[in-house]
Amino acid sequence: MDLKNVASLTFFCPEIILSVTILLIIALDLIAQSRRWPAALALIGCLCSLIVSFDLYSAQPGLLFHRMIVLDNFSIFFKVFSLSATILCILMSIGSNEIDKVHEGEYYALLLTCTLGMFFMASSSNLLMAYLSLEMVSLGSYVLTGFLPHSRRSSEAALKYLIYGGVASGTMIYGMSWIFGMTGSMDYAAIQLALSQEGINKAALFIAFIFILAGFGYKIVFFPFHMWSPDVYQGAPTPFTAYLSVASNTAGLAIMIRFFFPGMSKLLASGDWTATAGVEWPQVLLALSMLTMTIGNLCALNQRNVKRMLAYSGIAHAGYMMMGLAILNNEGLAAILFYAVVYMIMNLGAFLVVGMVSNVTGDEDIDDYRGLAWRGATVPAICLAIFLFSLTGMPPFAGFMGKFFLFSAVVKQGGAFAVLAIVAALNSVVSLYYYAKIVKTMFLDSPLPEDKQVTMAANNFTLLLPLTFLTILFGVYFGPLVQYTNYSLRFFIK
Amino acid sequence: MENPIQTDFIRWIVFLPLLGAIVNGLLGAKIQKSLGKGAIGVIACAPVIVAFILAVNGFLTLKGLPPEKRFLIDNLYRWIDLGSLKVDMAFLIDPLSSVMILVVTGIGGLIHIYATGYMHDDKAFWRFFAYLNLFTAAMLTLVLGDSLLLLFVGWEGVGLCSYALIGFWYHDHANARAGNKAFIVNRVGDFGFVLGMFLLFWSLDAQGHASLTFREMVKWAPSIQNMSLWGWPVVTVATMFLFVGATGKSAQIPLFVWLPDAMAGPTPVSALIHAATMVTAGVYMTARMNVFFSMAPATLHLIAWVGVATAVVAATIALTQNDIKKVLAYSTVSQLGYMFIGVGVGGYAAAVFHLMTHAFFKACLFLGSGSVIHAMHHEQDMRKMGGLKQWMPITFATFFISVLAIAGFPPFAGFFSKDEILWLAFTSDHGNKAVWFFALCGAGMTAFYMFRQLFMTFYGKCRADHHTQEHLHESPAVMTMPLVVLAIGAVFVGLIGLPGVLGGSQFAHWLEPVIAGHGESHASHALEWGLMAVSVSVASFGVFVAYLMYRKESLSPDTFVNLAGGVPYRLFNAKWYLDEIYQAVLVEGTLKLARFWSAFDAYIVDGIVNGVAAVVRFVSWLNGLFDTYIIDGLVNALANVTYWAGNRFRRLQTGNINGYLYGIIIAMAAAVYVKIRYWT
Amino acid sequence: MQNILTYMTFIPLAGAAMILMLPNNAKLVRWFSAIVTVPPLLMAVWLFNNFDRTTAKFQFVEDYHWIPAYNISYTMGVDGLSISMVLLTALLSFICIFASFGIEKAVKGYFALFLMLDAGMMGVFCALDFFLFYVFWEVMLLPMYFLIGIWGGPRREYAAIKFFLYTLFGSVLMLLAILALYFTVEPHTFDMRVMMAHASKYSTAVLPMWPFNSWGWSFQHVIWLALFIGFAIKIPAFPFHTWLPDAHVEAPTAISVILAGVLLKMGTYGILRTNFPMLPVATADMAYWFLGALGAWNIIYGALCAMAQKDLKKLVAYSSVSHMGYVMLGMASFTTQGLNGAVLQMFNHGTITGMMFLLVGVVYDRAHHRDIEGFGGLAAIMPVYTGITALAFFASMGLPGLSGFISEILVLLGTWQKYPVLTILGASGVILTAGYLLWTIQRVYLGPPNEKYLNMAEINGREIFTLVPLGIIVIIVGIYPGVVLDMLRTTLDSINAIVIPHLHG
Amino acid sequence: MSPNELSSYLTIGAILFGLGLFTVLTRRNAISVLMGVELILNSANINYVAFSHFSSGNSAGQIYAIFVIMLAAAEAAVGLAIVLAIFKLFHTIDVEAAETMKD
Repeated sequence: MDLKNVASLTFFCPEIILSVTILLIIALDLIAQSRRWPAALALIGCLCSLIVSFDLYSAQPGLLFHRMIVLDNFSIFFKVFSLSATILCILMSIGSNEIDKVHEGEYYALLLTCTLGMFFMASSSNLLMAYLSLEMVSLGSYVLTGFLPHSRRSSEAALKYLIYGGVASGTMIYGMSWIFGMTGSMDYAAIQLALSQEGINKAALFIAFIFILAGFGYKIVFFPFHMWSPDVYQGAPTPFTAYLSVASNTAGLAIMIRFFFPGMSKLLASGDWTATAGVEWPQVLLALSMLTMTIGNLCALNQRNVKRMLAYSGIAHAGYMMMGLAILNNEGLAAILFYAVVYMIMNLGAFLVVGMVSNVTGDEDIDDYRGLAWRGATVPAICLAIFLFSLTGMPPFAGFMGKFFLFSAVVKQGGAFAVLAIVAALNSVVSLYYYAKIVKTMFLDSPLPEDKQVTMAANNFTLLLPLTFLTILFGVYFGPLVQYTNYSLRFFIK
Repeated sequence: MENPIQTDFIRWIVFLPLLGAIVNGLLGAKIQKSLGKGAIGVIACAPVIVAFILAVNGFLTLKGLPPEKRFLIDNLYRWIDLGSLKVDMAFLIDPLSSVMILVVTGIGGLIHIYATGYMHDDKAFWRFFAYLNLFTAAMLTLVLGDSLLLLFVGWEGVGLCSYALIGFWYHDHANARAGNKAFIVNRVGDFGFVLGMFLLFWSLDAQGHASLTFREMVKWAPSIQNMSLWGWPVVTVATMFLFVGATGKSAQIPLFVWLPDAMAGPTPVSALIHAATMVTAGVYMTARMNVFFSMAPATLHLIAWVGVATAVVAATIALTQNDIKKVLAYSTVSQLGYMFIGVGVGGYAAAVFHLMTHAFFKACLFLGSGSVIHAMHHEQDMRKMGGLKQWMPITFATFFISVLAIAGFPPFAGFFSKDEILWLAFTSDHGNKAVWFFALCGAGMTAFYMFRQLFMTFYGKCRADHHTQEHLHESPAVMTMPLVVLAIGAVFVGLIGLPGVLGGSQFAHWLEPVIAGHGESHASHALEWGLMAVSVSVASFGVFVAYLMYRKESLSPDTFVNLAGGVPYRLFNAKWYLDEIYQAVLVEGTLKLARFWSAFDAYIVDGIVNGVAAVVRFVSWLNGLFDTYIIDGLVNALANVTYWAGNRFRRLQTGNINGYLYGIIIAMAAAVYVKIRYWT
Repeated sequence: MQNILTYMTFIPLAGAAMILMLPNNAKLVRWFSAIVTVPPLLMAVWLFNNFDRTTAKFQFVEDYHWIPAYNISYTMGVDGLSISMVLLTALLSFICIFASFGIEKAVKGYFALFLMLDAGMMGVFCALDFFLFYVFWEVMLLPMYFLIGIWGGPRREYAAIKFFLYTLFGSVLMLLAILALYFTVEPHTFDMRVMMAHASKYSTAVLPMWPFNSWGWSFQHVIWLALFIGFAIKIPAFPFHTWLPDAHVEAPTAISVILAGVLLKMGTYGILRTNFPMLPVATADMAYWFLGALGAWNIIYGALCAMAQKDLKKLVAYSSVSHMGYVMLGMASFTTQGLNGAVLQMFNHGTITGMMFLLVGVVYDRAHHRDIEGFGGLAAIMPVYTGITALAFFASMGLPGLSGFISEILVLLGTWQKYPVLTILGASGVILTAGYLLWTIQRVYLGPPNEKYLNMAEINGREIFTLVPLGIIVIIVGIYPGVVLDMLRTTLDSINAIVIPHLHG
Repeated sequence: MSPNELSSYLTIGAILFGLGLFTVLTRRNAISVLMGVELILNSANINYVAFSHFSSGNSAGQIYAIFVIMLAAAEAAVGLAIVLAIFKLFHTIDVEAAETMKD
């Protein structure tokens, strides 16, 4: 299936619905200034889009809009994923004090724009589309990061994000221009074909690859392109930080998988992949993945700001997920998808509690968590502990299964990859230290007299408990999710 | 060998005292409160007396059987069944154990009765008898057990009870320490014992005859004759290990140091455990394993010399002691030395015979001393006694008889048994003249210090303070009756083991099914008479010297004290400084080692763990600075270069965000460099 | 009784969930938890009666698909090796609930976590699927962390996180090893029974890379070591033991009992369950140094460290290090006596050390310190207490008639055949053990009564109730060890038979 | 269609890219930094157009360049808005001033 513009629209419904929602919000925002309806509208739009996305599974996979966009299970998975993350983020935003202060119509419109961009990121099959989608998400993100009025941290974060993102994406398109020059094409399939021909300047190709990595790297947040993230995570509004930490970097992984797998490696008849000769991208990613998880974890150890700690932990998790890419097998990719889902659940859960606490204390310092369990927030404390242990990778929580699949994919590859597995395993031990530090502060420390009682709004519980439940559920009954991720791992390549 | 005869009464010999121990141990406090101490005494003594009757029954049953069938067994159940290791919970009466149980229950029973009088004023009366009964049960297990492992059970059990009884008056730390010392020193011996047991078991196993049952082990002993370990014959190594066990339990050099301290316990305990029964367990064990020991001449040689050394060293120490019980304690060590001389020269029967006679007279001596101590209000220093015979005639008489027995004057028991050992040392294949000579010297010293004790305690003027003198009295009948019985034994029991010239030993003959044909010698009668005369005259000489010093007081002890600059005296009096050496080297050494390793654990091992954590945290701290300072610093340096290149001498301009961007550039450059340098 | 093992595992878990719903009434919660531990205990008794002692096969097996895509299944079952541990777990959990009645802080949380811990422990011993095993193994950590961290002593946070990090370090290595094993067998499976049957598939060819080629190590050896480190931390084997003294000292009494009584056993259990039958070649090669020599060193090292301790609980903790050394030593012997003795020692150590920790708890509850030098003469003040203590201490010392004797003598006997020198070292530990325990008795219980504690209350009925069952077991096993050995023998002999052909010389 | 011509365009592109990087790295005025980003984007544009003209034979590169120009404008808009906010809060647009968050 290789469709022209108009014919493509049939398979473009989720995007169309989102676009309409965005426009509606903007338009209505001009007319009616109210507090609640933009969120509701955004929610409805996302839900509709979600339902329609599932409908696409019945469609035949193919390329849309003159091979700009690919429709396959992989892209549908990311549509569903991004929408789920967005929905959870909207629900979080509703309960957040920070978002109350901002102009809600714009906030939700921009949020949905980012989501729309992520749709394209996961389904682009063309360098141009890749760049456009990346920028679409980035531009929205810059604005949303700096969205808190009168917050120095927020504006500062936005500026850093903007400059960093600008340079990174500029570097990326510069690299892309070389790819284009060498292959004469923007289309992934054509690039792959051209690269496997003789006469390609491998050194130039490698340099181009490194340049492109900068753009992806800053989106996924891996070393050495991670430096913006702690500042941005700390400065951005918490619900958006949560969104950024799960949706944005996973979308980055999606675009990277698209680029490297159908674009820069070949699918063998056996179902395994082999990297295009001359560009040692698996080795580079291998090294980066180890460095990323190590540096992320090490930096997180001494953090006293919980959001910043979670930012570094997010870097480490990006490192874990990159393992799945670097080992170049389908188990690894499936593990990434699985990990992305459970990471979304547990990380959003963690940010949700962080948001709840900062609603009361106005800050995210670890001291604000002192004896949290004993000052009226026992259930959120337990939930946060579960999320954190899940992030560590302890059974019976979902995070364990995520790590389990990643590790098993690595171990299956065997040989020198054992080193990668050991590094990753030791990293999860290190990560326990800082996660447990929060748990320790919440449970083992006694609250001081000046610590405020933390009471939670009921609507927060309606989000918190399901997330906790899912974290446990996917830890003990993950079969369907595994099946779903395996099912989603079908690329349309032509 | 025929199968032993199955019976089911032997178990009760063990169980009855055990029952007494359990009843008194769990309910004793209540019984004592409600029914009085008499009830406790009955509960404690009755099982032992009944056990004695059963033991006699066993003895008579054996006697009614032809010698080769003299094995009664009582098999309760299979205790351990693992692979080739099959051990039954089974009790065995054969000629050897029949002698032992008669001694244990007989003398033990008398001591129980005696103790009801001796301990009458103690509040923890019930506890004492619970321990004492438990001890009896353990000792009976030791001698009745039909396998080496069961023997070891009793072996450890008596050690435990000995510990408990030495530290019976635990309010005083010294007593508790003495108990500890006894236990731990014994553990050192046990360590050797188990290794010997393992070695024998696996050697037999290698020959396909794995067993720990005595009868089986003895049967297959020849099969391991030619095996070797570490360049030694297996039997030699194994018997050496076993002998290490014996040195612990039977207080031989180098492990005898605990026994004198063990006198901290109540005197009946000293009599029962530290004279008559437990300390002789080592002798019993070697006799039990005599087949193996006989296969290991090197071990026997060692045993003989250790025995001699112990006999002489302990005797020299005994010469100088003033504590009435300490003298007896060292005398016990010395006498145990004689028993091991007997073993060492291959005279197992003689050793067991001496064990038995010694049980009588030494128990009598201890109980006599207990009677004295009782009368003297727990005064034990002989220098504060004297002339006691006028107040305590029965005690004196029995004590005197026992002293004659231990000094080796015919026709008292000690004469026959000790002389048998000396005779064997002189004549047997394993013996030699040097051993005999030193043993003879020891015998002379024995006579001296025993009479010294007798004179200091019962003769002369009473040196006790006025108050004590007023209350001096003969002990009650419950205490003197056992003394009389034991004294009678000390007189006559020797007659069952007459020397060859007088018709040969009934006793050795009785033991023959177990200890067959060892230690016999075929020297002339004239030599035998001659040696008897020598030993009696040496003993007489010892008595004469003691008489001169402590009765007539015409010869001052100081003559000897100052001999050779007083060095020997000080050496003897300080127990050859062995306690001090052990304390300094072994105890302190172990403690130092413990403290060292503990510190090692706390600082090094744990330090490494914490160190790893610290390093990780340090690295992370560095990393935290990484973003702020390192990258920045690097960046600043790089910026300098950039500026210099652009001829722009300005102040450094890089801010944080610029630094981040440098990260990108550096990383990409590095990747490209690596690629070009290493991959192509 | 179908699915009895599942019931034993999940009844406590269900109980934990129900406790959270109970009203906040301490008394109610305590008794409810006590009642929850009764059914598993009764089932354990039932298992004991119905266990077939003549076969080495797994019994009461439950096998359900869990994640078919990865061949992960929910498989439970017991054999002679695990049954003793299951019994021990059920018993100690029951007892420790009563030992925890003194807990005042956050009672609901404590008992809920305790029951979760109970479920995790039971699961570890019943699981036959390696994945399931790992899940239970890790599940135990969380409640343990909180139980030490919230209800522990002054340095509880340090102890809890140390315990947690240590164990996690071991278990991630174990996870990697499990995965490596999983991918080696075709079709991939986590079923331990299949893995054991495929033991020969695990390569024994020397790995070509440094440093393994210089050591002659194969895939089996590397995996063996990875698993071993995971288990050795739990045992705890030198030098991975340093979490233990801290954890014990800080943990509340009942948790110390569980820690020493059950958790430590998991290390040796795991080695016997996985290393031995799955990696027999490596086991044969590595046993001498990693089990035998290390075990002997553990015995002596633990005993010496115990001797130098000033804290009563720390002393008992180090005595655990020493006693677990016997288990390792026995395992290394590959004789039926040594192996059976080792597992019997696991059981005995659980009961004896359990008693010892309970006893330390008794005196700590009254004096609020555990300084050995700070007592003295307790025998006169608390005679019953001292009597029970003596029983426990003497059992720990290995005195005959008590259970410790049988296992120690079996271990040493079994080891002698293979390693006389190690046996001599191990047996010398017996002397040291007597040394530090007697010295402790002397300092704490004997001597003139301490004026400060003249009015100290005698041990009460509840405390006696927690101690007596253990004491009875200690005596019964000492007199009739067959009660445990009969269950072990067949299984252990079959495990041993897997390794023996690979032993050299 | 001589390759020399192509390479001269590429050289210009590379120089421009270097200048852009140099600018973002050394300037501390936020506006200047943003201009550096624009330079980087435009260096890519030159490449695209040159490649499109000389080697690919289709107009994809030129289209790409147009999109980049458009996005550069959008980015500039967003960037200037943020810089404005920074100026309001910090009263300076020096990027070094905005350093309240670090480890």
